Amino acid sequence: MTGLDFIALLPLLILAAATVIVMLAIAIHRCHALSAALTFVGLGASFGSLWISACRVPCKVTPLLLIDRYSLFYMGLITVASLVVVLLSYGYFEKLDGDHDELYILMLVATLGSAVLVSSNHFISFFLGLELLSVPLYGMIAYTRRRPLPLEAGVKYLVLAAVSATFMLFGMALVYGALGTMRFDQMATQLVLPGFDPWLVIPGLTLIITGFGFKLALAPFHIWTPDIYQGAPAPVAAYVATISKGAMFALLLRYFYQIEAQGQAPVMTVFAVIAIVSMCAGNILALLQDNVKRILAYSSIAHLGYLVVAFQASGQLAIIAVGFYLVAYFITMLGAFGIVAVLSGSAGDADSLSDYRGLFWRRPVVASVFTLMLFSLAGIPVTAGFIGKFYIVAAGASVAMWSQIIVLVVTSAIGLFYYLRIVVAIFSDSAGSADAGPAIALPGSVALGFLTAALVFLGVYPQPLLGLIRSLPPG
Amino acid sequence: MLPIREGFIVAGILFTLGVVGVLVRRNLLFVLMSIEIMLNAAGLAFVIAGTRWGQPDGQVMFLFILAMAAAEVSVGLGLVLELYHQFKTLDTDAISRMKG
Amino acid sequence: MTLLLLILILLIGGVLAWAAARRSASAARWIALIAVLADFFITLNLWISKPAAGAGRWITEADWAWIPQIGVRFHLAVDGLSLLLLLLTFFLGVLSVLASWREITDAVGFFHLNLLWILAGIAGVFLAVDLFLFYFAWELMLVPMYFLIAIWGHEDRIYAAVKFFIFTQLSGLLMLIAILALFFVHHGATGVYTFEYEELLNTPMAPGAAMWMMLGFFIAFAVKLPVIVLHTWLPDAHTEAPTAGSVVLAGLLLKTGAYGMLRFVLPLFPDAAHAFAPVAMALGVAGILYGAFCAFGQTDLKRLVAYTSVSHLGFVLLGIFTWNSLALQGAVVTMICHGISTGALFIIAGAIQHRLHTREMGQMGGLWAVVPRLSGAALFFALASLGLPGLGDFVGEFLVLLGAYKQSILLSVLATVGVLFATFYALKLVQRAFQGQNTFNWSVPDLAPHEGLVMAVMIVALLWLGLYPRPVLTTFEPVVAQLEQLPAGR
Amino acid sequence: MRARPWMFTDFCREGKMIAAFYTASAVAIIATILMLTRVNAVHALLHLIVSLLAVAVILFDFGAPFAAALEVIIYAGAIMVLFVFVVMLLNLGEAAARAERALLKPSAWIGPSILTLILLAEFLWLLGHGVAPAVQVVSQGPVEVGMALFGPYMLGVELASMLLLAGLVAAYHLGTAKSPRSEATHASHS
Amino acid sequence: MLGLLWLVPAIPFAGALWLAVVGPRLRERAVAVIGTGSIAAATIVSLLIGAQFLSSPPASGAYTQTLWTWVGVGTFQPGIAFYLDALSLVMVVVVTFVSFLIHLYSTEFMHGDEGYSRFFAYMNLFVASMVTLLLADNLLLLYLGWEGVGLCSYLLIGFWYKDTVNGIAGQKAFIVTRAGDTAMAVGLYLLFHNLGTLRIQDLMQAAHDHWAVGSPLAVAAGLLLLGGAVGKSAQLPLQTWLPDAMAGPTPTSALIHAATMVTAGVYLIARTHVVYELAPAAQFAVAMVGILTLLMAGCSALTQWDIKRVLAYSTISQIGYMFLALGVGAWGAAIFHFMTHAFFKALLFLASGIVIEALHHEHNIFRMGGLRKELPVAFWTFLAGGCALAGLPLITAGFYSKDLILWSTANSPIGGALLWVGGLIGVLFTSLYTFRLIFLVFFGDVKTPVSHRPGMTMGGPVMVLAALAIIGGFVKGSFETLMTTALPPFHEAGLGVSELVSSTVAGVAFALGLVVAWYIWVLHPALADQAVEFSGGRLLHRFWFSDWGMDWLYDRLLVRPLVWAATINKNDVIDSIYDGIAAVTTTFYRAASLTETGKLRWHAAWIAGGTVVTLAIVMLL
Repeated sequence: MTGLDFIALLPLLILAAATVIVMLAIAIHRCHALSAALTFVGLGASFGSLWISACRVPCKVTPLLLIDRYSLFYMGLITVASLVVVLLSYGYFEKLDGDHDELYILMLVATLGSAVLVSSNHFISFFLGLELLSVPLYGMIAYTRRRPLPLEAGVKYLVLAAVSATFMLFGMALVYGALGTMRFDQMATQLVLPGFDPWLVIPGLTLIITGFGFKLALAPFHIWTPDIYQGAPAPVAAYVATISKGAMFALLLRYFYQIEAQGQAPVMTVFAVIAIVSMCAGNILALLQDNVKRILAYSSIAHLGYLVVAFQASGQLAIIAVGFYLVAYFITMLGAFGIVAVLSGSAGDADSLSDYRGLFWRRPVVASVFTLMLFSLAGIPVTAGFIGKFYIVAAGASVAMWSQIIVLVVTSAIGLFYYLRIVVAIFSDSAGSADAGPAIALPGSVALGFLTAALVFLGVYPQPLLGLIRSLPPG
Repeated sequence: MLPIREGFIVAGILFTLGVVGVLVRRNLLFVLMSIEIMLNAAGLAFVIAGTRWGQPDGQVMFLFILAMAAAEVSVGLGLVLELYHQFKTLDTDAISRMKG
Repeated sequence: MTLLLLILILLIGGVLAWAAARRSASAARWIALIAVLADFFITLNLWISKPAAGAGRWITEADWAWIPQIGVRFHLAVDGLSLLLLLLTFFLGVLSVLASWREITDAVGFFHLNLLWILAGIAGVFLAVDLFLFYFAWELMLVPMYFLIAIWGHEDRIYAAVKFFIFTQLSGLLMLIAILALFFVHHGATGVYTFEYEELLNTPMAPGAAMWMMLGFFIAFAVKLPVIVLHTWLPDAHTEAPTAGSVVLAGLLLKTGAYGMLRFVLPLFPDAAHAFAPVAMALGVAGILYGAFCAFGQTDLKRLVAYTSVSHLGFVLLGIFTWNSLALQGAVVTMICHGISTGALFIIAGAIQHRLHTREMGQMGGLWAVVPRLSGAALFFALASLGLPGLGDFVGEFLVLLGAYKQSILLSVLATVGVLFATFYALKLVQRAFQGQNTFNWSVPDLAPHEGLVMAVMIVALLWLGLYPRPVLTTFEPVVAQLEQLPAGR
Repeated sequence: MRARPWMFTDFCREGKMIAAFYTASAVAIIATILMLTRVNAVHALLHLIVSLLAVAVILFDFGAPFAAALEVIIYAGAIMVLFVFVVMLLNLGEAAARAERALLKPSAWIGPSILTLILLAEFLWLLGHGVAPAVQVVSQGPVEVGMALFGPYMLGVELASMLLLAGLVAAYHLGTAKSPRSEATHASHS
Repeated sequence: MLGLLWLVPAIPFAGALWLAVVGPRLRERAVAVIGTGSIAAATIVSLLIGAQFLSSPPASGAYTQTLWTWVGVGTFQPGIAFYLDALSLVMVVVVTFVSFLIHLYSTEFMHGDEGYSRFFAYMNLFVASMVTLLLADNLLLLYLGWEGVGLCSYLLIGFWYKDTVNGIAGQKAFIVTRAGDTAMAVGLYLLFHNLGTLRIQDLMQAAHDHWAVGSPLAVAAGLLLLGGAVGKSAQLPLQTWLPDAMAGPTPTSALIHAATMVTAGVYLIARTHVVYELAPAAQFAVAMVGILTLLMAGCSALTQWDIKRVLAYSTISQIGYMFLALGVGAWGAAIFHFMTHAFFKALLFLASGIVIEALHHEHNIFRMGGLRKELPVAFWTFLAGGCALAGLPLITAGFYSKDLILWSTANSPIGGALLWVGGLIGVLFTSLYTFRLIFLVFFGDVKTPVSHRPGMTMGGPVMVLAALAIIGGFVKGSFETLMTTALPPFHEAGLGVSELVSSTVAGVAFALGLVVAWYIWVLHPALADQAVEFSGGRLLHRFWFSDWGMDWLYDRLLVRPLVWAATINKNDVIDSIYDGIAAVTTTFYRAASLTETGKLRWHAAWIAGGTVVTLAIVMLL
């Protein structure tokens, strides 16, 4: 571990340091604002350090991690998302009583886990990253333990995450057994050796896909999603919906590009089936829902289905499409859950549709932000979602995957229906319930403001971000 | 000469037994125990793979799996306590309120 | 530069109107009116001082780089076709603002924001010459119209608004696939990533692929220009929309479909379109007959007028795919005159609903004695819609039928029978609503001065188009020449 | 690999080692099955410990003495003790056993067992048809594992520590019966 | 002076516009002055032009005046242009003069009606459209005038809109005429497509050059134009609308449904005579339409009890004569009969208007009687008109024009004995129903007292028309020479029946009709009822009364099924497709939401199941 490695690892080190500092602060004096501020500073520092380590990349840090522009980009994305979640959760938990400081430790560890995931190049770092992400999530989801729903969600997530992690481990064991190496790059060379008998590799890969499938809430493994998103507190749900999925997808993209999985026909058919089923399941399940959190859960399943469509299109365009779509998806999901968090009071989360009836006439700004987020989910212009969906279809069209694109188009039309149901509720003339609800805390409004600005800017002028993503070398 | 294939088969059987345990038992404790079995089976598979290639990596992975199992069980049992405290039962089906 | 100005004035005007509404509703209305009037006069002087159109395809254009990575440029341009439709857009825009002067009372600012942003979207569609920008404007146009229907609409406006949105959005996505397919085929052939209309024009492509891409575009425009089977969103949307919404919907949104066919379907895929022409023409005629037949069966006034649009746009579709100079000129004249006459009928229907609070013709009757000037205007526009010679619609329809006769005698005869069907619903409208006994003894005020002005302007416009349509025809001349040169054109 | 003194493990290298493998795996499987079907939590725990010990023997057979030792110490020792501790804490007596019996109707077994049987069948089929090299076992003692752990996988150990820290914090937050400042908000509101 | 030609349509159009916009605010007197004044001006201008045209006819026998090009697309360049030759001159002069008289009449007839200005606006618009139709240089402008008059007839029939029956009658008229116009429109397309132009003179020239005699295109064009003419002139297949059109005010019936509009069809066929000469089959069809219509209408007229419906059927019958003349190639004779018919039919309607006004809107002739002494003006003028209609030999104009037609029918190559005999039977029926009318209305005892005597403005025009009905016939000679400049002369061949013979036979038929009518309706009034009593008679009476059951047939065959189908399809059967799709999606949703049971084991089962499926895919592929 030379000096160069340390600089390359700077962001991760800062995150770990921040965790310890926050823990010490809590030990000394338990104050919600202090721990939130410290976390914010820690994440900010880590984000800042990205530029420092950027001039050292690409650099292989021990066989486990490979820090390069690709992983730094996603680390940056994850840290910014965590910053937003911290702001949202401060506003959200301030309204609740009970001790909230531990949440920030868990969140820092989870962000560290995601950072490790994104830059992993080895099964061990992959597994450790995944667990570093999952274990804190068990705690975060069941955080407001006094209420029954989060507890139930926490139990479910724990059991199912453990089960899927075990499936993945077993898959890894098989792949390791077959290839003799756990490093992604070496695996690639093994796979292309002539006369190589993929004895256990294919089933191993499939089991790993189950692990991915669970974490990304893709079709056959998606049943847990609505319960966890509804049960978990809104900021945590945002965290689960964005950062945990984003990190895993970045890893999926890097891993399957390194081992040229496109060549393995069976694996690709599995992805095709998963994509189609998750697009359909996601959109159809949300059709007549009237719990906003569950609608967002189902729509996130559908959106991951769109991402998998782009993932299957190999080549430069797929990388750009996935990269941009992830950014747009992050902004939109954080925004949507942010609105739910901001509107939730001490009584309970504002998740039933009736809470949003006539919202526009009570709080026009919040309502327009929420409408903008919903339109971005639906892929309407002026929002980043539109450019994202455009790129997804472009990626699909470039390799003529017509059947999946038609399914994408039809299911996104169904998707339109339930987004419009929420918009209709927002703009319906409410029966004069003029109470403006809890005033929005400053950090919450800052977060939402930043998200809306980013959404519209990327929607209208996506060129800078596209240039940045294009420069990331694939895998 | 060590039967690598048979080793994997044993690990596989233990793994599937763990899956049955998770699917059948409604008591959360038993579910956690089944998960332990599955983790153990995975660890075994890793060690066997490591032995096949004569590398210590398998055992390193086994060690990390142990660490993960420990962390996960601690949180799991914490949840079990909280669950029992609130619901007075450990039957997972009884506590599930969310559906649709 | 003026082209960008056109869109900016509307966007900023909308925001100002919303801001001003806090202080006084009428301020919002005046701002909206001034914004649209300004645009109207800019386009008018662009039309009058029309620089030599012969200097190439476009009269004026404005071009900036937008997303150079995939060859997307912010490229606005105007030729004969889009200039005429822009004029119609701003003309009907002014009239719709005037028509909803008294009708809209709650959230006036937000209403005018939406109205102006729809007009901006439509202007964007007519001006955009970069396929990405066109799709951008095409989707953008939807959102304010959705709000207009969903918030200020009538009884089951939600159903109508959602149906309208999904219909157009789904077909828009099909067009997106077609655009991308074309984009990649062009890249395959020339190795250049671009969405530029002129460069994409003559991309070599396999006939099968060309047909699929052409269908992708055609379906999107067929939903907007309601072709017979895809038309069911139209009656609901028009009936439930407020007056201004109905006018903009009927007058302009339907024309974006026809414009799309003339601008994209025909030139981009001439051979495929030529092969598809008979089917499209048959659909057009079916649309004429079925639209008229449904209109005849309606008892709701606005719904009847909505179905007439299906019938009239059937003529436009027939004209476009007949593909000779007569029919094309006829299609454009029909588009413009239909915009005016159906727009007027919707304003009248809105005025009646504003007074009687009902649209059911069964409850009207004998209104001629109560509101003679309104009834007179209604009679005039009903006659225009049934194609009375001397008024604009007749010129358009006659040219289309004359052109269609060259192509296929049977379709042309059937379409002429369609004109006869038009008489049924027009006379039923006049008879049920305005003549007969005043059984419900209505006593409501007649046309207000500003409504009278709107009616007078439209009557004069239709008479002028009916008796002296040459300025419109000469403006559209160069575009027809280009369309006729396409290999398949005859 | 440097030469090292003869060790007791070499003695087992011959045929007896394979017999030990088979018996240990049989014990492990039977213990697991018994564990699944037990109604009383403590009995199940004991069966689980037996199964873990059997797995330790298998590990030993596969030339991973360090892993076997860890299995016995940490897995069977620490984690299972934790389980027993929690079971005792919840004092699940006879009443719980009876309730458990009610939950465990035989019909509940059919669905999942069919599904898992298919999974097993697929797994065996996949394992079956590929060339499986029979390899001369080179036992990897604590020396090699230690060198690997603190050699290339140094970072892994650090991350594992963070993982345990997270587990600790989460367990602390969830486990404490009453946090000092949260008496007021009881579980009243759902 | 010819340059003022455009004023003839322009002044009435301006009058109509002015009355429509400002009219409601003006007093009745001002409206009357503007309404009638504009038509008077038009008449004066047309008379002056006529005089100059006759005194110094332009070289080519025609004068064209182009205002501006209306529609300019490639070779299709129709203009707003007027074409004046002998044919259109006669028609314009007659139309404007008769309109002027009727406007004068209606200033008093419509006195006190609340839609006074609206009435005159419509009447002025009608005259403007009719004159545009007559002077149109190309078929498109003719089509404009054509639809314009159809529109005005709709507006005026449904003038008293308060009573829905009038509205429905107006609708029926407009729809039936437009059905004819559809055929005519297709004819226009055919002509333009094949001959490249719509300008009438060039069209005729091109037809002559390109089409051989009897070419299918010519026949098709002829038949299509005949379809239009039949619709407008209420001939055989499309004549059901004219009797119902009597619901309009009487001056309207006089002007539109007697004198001018209904003869537009005759003008069209006369104007496009070249096409018919090239298509003998089409010309024969015209003749057949003529003969059949005149016989059928004659019979129906016999059974009517409403005074105006009798006159309506008589109009249909007389136009049948004109079609017959056109059919046999006697173009001049048809126009001459048009002129005389315009005079005496307008006279009959106006006189019956006086009678109706006098018996405060009584229409049933069986409840009238003995008005000879009560309304002398009405009686004498009505008698003059009746005799002209029936064809009193040597005195009335009707005799000359009808005799000319009969003679031509006999002597034309296309005609022949059968048509001639049919014509004669027609004359018999005509005099029969005319004198039935006169005897029932003016003879016998007074059934309803007279309440109102017509003033000078109603009496004057009636007397002028009576005079014209008498002396109109004497201009036959010079009229024929004038016509030859515009229309081809009549070619004599065939039967060789001399003029004297056919006129004497017509005279005998007239006298026979008079005597029989006198015998039945004056001597034995009860006889008519007995005739109806025996079984066949009642059926025949009902059959003829309902216009040979055509109305009933159309209603059952076309109107009712269409209305029924439209109401059935009110909410658009195609919409149910999309409701179906929505329902299917909702059922999918219901099925899918069952998978969300919320139970932990169920979730784990899906993960295990998912793995099983993916493994299966990998295994099988």
